[in-house]
Amino acid sequence: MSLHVDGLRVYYRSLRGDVKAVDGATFDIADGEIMGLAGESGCGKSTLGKSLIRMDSRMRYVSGSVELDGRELPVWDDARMNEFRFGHVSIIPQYALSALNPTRRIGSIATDLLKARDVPVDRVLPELVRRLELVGLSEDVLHRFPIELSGGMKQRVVMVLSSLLDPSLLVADEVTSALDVSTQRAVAELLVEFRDRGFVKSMIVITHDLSVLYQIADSILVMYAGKLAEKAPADAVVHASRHPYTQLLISSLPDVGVRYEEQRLSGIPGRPPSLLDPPTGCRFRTRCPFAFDKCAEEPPFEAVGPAHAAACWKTAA
Amino acid sequence: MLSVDTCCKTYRVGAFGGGELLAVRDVSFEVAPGEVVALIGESGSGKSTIGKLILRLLRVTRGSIAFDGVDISTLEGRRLKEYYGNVQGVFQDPFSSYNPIFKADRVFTMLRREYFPGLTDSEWHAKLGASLDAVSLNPGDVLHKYPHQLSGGQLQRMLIARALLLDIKLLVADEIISMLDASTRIDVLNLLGDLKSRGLGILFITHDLNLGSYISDRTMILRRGAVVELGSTERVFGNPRHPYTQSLLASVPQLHRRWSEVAPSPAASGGGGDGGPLVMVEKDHYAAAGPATTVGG
Amino acid sequence: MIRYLSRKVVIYLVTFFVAVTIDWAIPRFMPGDPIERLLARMQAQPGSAEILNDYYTEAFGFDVPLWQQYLNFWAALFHGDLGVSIANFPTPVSELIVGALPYTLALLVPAVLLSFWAGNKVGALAARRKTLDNTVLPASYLLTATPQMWLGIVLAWVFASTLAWFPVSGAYDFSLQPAWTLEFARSFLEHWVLPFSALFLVAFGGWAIGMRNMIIYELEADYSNYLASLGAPSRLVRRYAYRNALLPQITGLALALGAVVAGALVVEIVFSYPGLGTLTLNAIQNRDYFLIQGVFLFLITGVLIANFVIDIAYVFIDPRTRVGMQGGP
Amino acid sequence: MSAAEPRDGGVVATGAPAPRVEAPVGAPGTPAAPLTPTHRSEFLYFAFRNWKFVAGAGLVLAFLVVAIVGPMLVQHEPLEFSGPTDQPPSSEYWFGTTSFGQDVLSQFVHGLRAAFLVGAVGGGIAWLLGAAIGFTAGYRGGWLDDVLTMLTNVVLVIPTLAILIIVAAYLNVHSYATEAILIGLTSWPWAARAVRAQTFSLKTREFVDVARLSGRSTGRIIGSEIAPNMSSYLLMMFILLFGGAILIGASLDFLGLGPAESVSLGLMMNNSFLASALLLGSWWWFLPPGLGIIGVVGGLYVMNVGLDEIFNPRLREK
Repeated sequence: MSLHVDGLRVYYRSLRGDVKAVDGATFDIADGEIMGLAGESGCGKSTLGKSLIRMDSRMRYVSGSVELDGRELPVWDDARMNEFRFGHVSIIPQYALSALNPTRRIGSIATDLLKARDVPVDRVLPELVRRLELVGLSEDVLHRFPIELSGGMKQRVVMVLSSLLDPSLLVADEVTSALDVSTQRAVAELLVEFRDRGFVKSMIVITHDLSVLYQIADSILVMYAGKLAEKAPADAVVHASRHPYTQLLISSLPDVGVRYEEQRLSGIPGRPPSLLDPPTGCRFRTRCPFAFDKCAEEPPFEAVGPAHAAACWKTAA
Repeated sequence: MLSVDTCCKTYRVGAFGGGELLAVRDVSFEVAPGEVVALIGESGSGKSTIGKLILRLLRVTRGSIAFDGVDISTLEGRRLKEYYGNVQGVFQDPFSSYNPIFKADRVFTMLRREYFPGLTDSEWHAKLGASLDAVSLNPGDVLHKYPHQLSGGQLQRMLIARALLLDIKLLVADEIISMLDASTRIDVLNLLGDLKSRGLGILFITHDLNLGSYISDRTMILRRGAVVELGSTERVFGNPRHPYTQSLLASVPQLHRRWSEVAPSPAASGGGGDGGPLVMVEKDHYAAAGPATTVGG
Repeated sequence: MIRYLSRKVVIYLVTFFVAVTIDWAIPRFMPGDPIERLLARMQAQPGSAEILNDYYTEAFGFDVPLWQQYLNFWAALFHGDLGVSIANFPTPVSELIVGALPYTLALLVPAVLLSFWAGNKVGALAARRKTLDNTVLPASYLLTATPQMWLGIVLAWVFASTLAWFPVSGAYDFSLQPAWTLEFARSFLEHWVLPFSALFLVAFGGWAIGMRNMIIYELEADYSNYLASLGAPSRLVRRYAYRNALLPQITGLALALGAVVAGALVVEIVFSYPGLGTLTLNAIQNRDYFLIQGVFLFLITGVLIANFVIDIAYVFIDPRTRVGMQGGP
Repeated sequence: MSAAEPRDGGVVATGAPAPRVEAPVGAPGTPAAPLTPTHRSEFLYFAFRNWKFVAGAGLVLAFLVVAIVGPMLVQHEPLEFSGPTDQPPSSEYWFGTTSFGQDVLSQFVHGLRAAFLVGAVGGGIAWLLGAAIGFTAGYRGGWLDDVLTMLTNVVLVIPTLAILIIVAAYLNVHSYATEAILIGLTSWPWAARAVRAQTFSLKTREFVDVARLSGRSTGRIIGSEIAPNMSSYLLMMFILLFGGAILIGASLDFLGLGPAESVSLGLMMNNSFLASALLLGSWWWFLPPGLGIIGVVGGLYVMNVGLDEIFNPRLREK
């Protein structure tokens, strides 16, 4: 029982035409697996995450299928998706710090939502209180307004609310990036605890910060310019990656103690291609040091090792 | 070169400015010529305020800031312009640092009109070309373009090039790479490293410990407006003495080490004294005195 | 919290003080002498002109030094003495105002409240239904651009003089006297409908437009998207968005009061409705300065009080302001 | 999302046109999308496809032409007793005549011209005051901001028509210029408050700091850095003030406080009312002035909405 995505294509309508944000994504997530979804800004990771729950007004489903626990998720049909939202698939949004209605108390937001989803409030409310205490918030939070809470507290309330009905897939979109280092570790470790306690069967953690994913994710999927570059267990991605983009990305991240004089790190020259009319073949071709004529043809995203897939002619050969 | 002496800054907050927020509390430090000092602190720690105070975008409530011995709060008009000839700033959001109405290279022409009115066109283009080259940007790619047609990395480097036009002595870099992608971030850092080796003093303000440690000679850790640890980067990162620094280092995600291998840090915000006086714990390494500060060897 | 309220009280006291000062200053600093213009209007014979002149100089208090006049003015104000009306001598101004007030309120209060309620409801609907958006909205723009007095004239022409469904002027049949009888009430309502609808329609347009834009803005907000992502039915999302969109409308209500009051004045004149409007028009025509100033002061105080009440009520309705004051964590 | 999506500015929850004469509801918070050249070509592309903008602008232009050309073409002077009384519209008198035998068409076109004058001067003064006070209070901050905000709140709360009635009664307004100046002096507060809010948000933008670091003076910074970013909003604000001034002017004239010796739409309404035209059923006398005002002011408001949608695509998608 798990998530299976096959050839998913989701484009964005913009003033100058369709931005091909997710251009054919195929991957699986096993039960209990926390998959990190990493990539630089504009690579389509957020679009991929959001499309599994709710397409906002400018997103357009093109093709592909999504299967969750054996049942097909009608991602293209906003109305039919409602049945799956909150119960089976849920999201901690990128804008979590402003996701709560500023003029309502936290408690009434929760009860309104539960009643509207005709969930028995009296059965679920004690569980909500228990989970709030679990994440370090007292029951009194229910009587407070969002403006009275700090960033970290709001983040935790949204995490608890989104996962309240034990969805089998939880998408956490940039949960740590708006927080300070200290609260960042606490919140990230809470995600793992939610999985360990079975509140959530499987999880997609979207972030541009690979070092956070290395701490909490079982596997990491790296995206580049709307395409999947590589998916592998966290250790393999960091220490034994098979895709040039991932390797360059990892090598450009300084750790504490790395000094400019001793070890000169290098970035990746150039810029990601525009997704309005993306180039044919491998999209990293223009910036890749190993590029050769075969790269003019788009490399398939296929297995290159145990639970390790990559889209590059070099590794596949 | 730059010396900050027990500086304080309070903001008026609340309805009708009743309440007061103490953003910076008795901060003192120096920046020697050609030295890179990293100013590290979480949001709300007052690090940006210190940057703005040095750039005279804000006025000090108490204490003083001196550049080459001259108290900058007294500078007005022409002398302030001279000061800006020696000290310049680059800010966090590349897209907010450019007026979206105009082309990106207007930041250069603005400078030319104020500082180099006498220069002929050819002399100006030569000078501009040199500073763009210093930041490894090719004029053809970046001139006569609108901000949204350029990448964050290019825009930030143009701002640095702008500062170099004035052959400044001190650059205040306030979170200049936190909005950039990892791949382009490191190039800008390396650029700062090159400039340092050519004698430019840099005050590198960031919340990211990894970046701070990469290029700085000395590091200062800030918490709620007060300095909790100050010293050479190796010592502060290698042998942190203040509990707040220790908890930061424990919780910052690293690629070579998992959190599970490190004892969970005490709740960082609560731990440690609150801005006690700085005490020398070892050569060129100071920490705010407090119950949990390990002063010993 | 208390500091916020006291600050509000200070602002309103200052505003009242400034308004009274303006009211006091205008006759004394305007070019030309009001008394001469007054006497000219009365074509008084030379003999009686001096007597009248002395009387009015004393009545205006021009004979004492300026600051003395100012203090007398305030002293009189506190005794509720707004001076004596020149045209309908010797009835005091305050009596005339109290007589006219109920009629103005009978028009104004329902017009303001009903137009606010209906305008916001229709505006919210228009944000949802394209058909409504393309019919009611453009109509609202034209409505809000319509001078109220003109709409009053057109309504009177169509419904009163041509179709004769409603009487043309006055607040009740000439044969009747104001009394709590059913007959008087019926006649009062008949006279009330046209002026009320003139005021109602114009104000309605404004609220509908404001709400339509506000609610679209709120429906795009993060909290609406989050609710929708958790599968909340659009009923709940819209209820939250409507409530939050209503808040700026309430501040808008306070600001628009002055305009609606002005509208009521002119509409009353069209229907010669015996409210403050007609009183003001007569005062202007007769150069009855005390009456004009009295009505002006009354309007200002009324609008100030209404604004103050709305401001205070707003603090309780919108938690963000209340919490903002304590500075939150 | 990706670079293809231009990073334009925030959302303008522009207060829709003034519900009545005073302040529009919900004065705007964040600045409208700034107008850069690539946006300018885009602006033209969208402007002429937005029917509200085209309809509104067309209507206003039509009335403007009538206001300019009309008085030259009309044979009779507006107040001249030139023909038979109470004539319905005929080939000779297109708009018919009043009960004093005056040519309604001539009164209408002269009244329209007066309306545009009052709108331009009154709206213009209010716009200048609003922008100046808004920029100074927003940019300067500190005690100056408190004083100006206090002044704005005071004038905002006082019903300005009541003041105008008193001032006009005493001053015995002689010309449209004085009436327009009076209107301008009393209808600027909501504009000042909106400009102040936007200046506050723009002031914290980093390009202002970069300008200060380049040694630019405060005035230059407001002029060349902050104001251009609000150009779209400042334009819309002027349109609202222009319409508002016309409406206030009409009310004043209707109360008989406008200049007596010439004619205005408000005065036409007043004269037709005093002559109980509605009872006599001479609709051709009192309908045109109202329709004229609705046409001009309504056209301005609809044009303004079109502009709002062009500058701020979020409202357009609905």
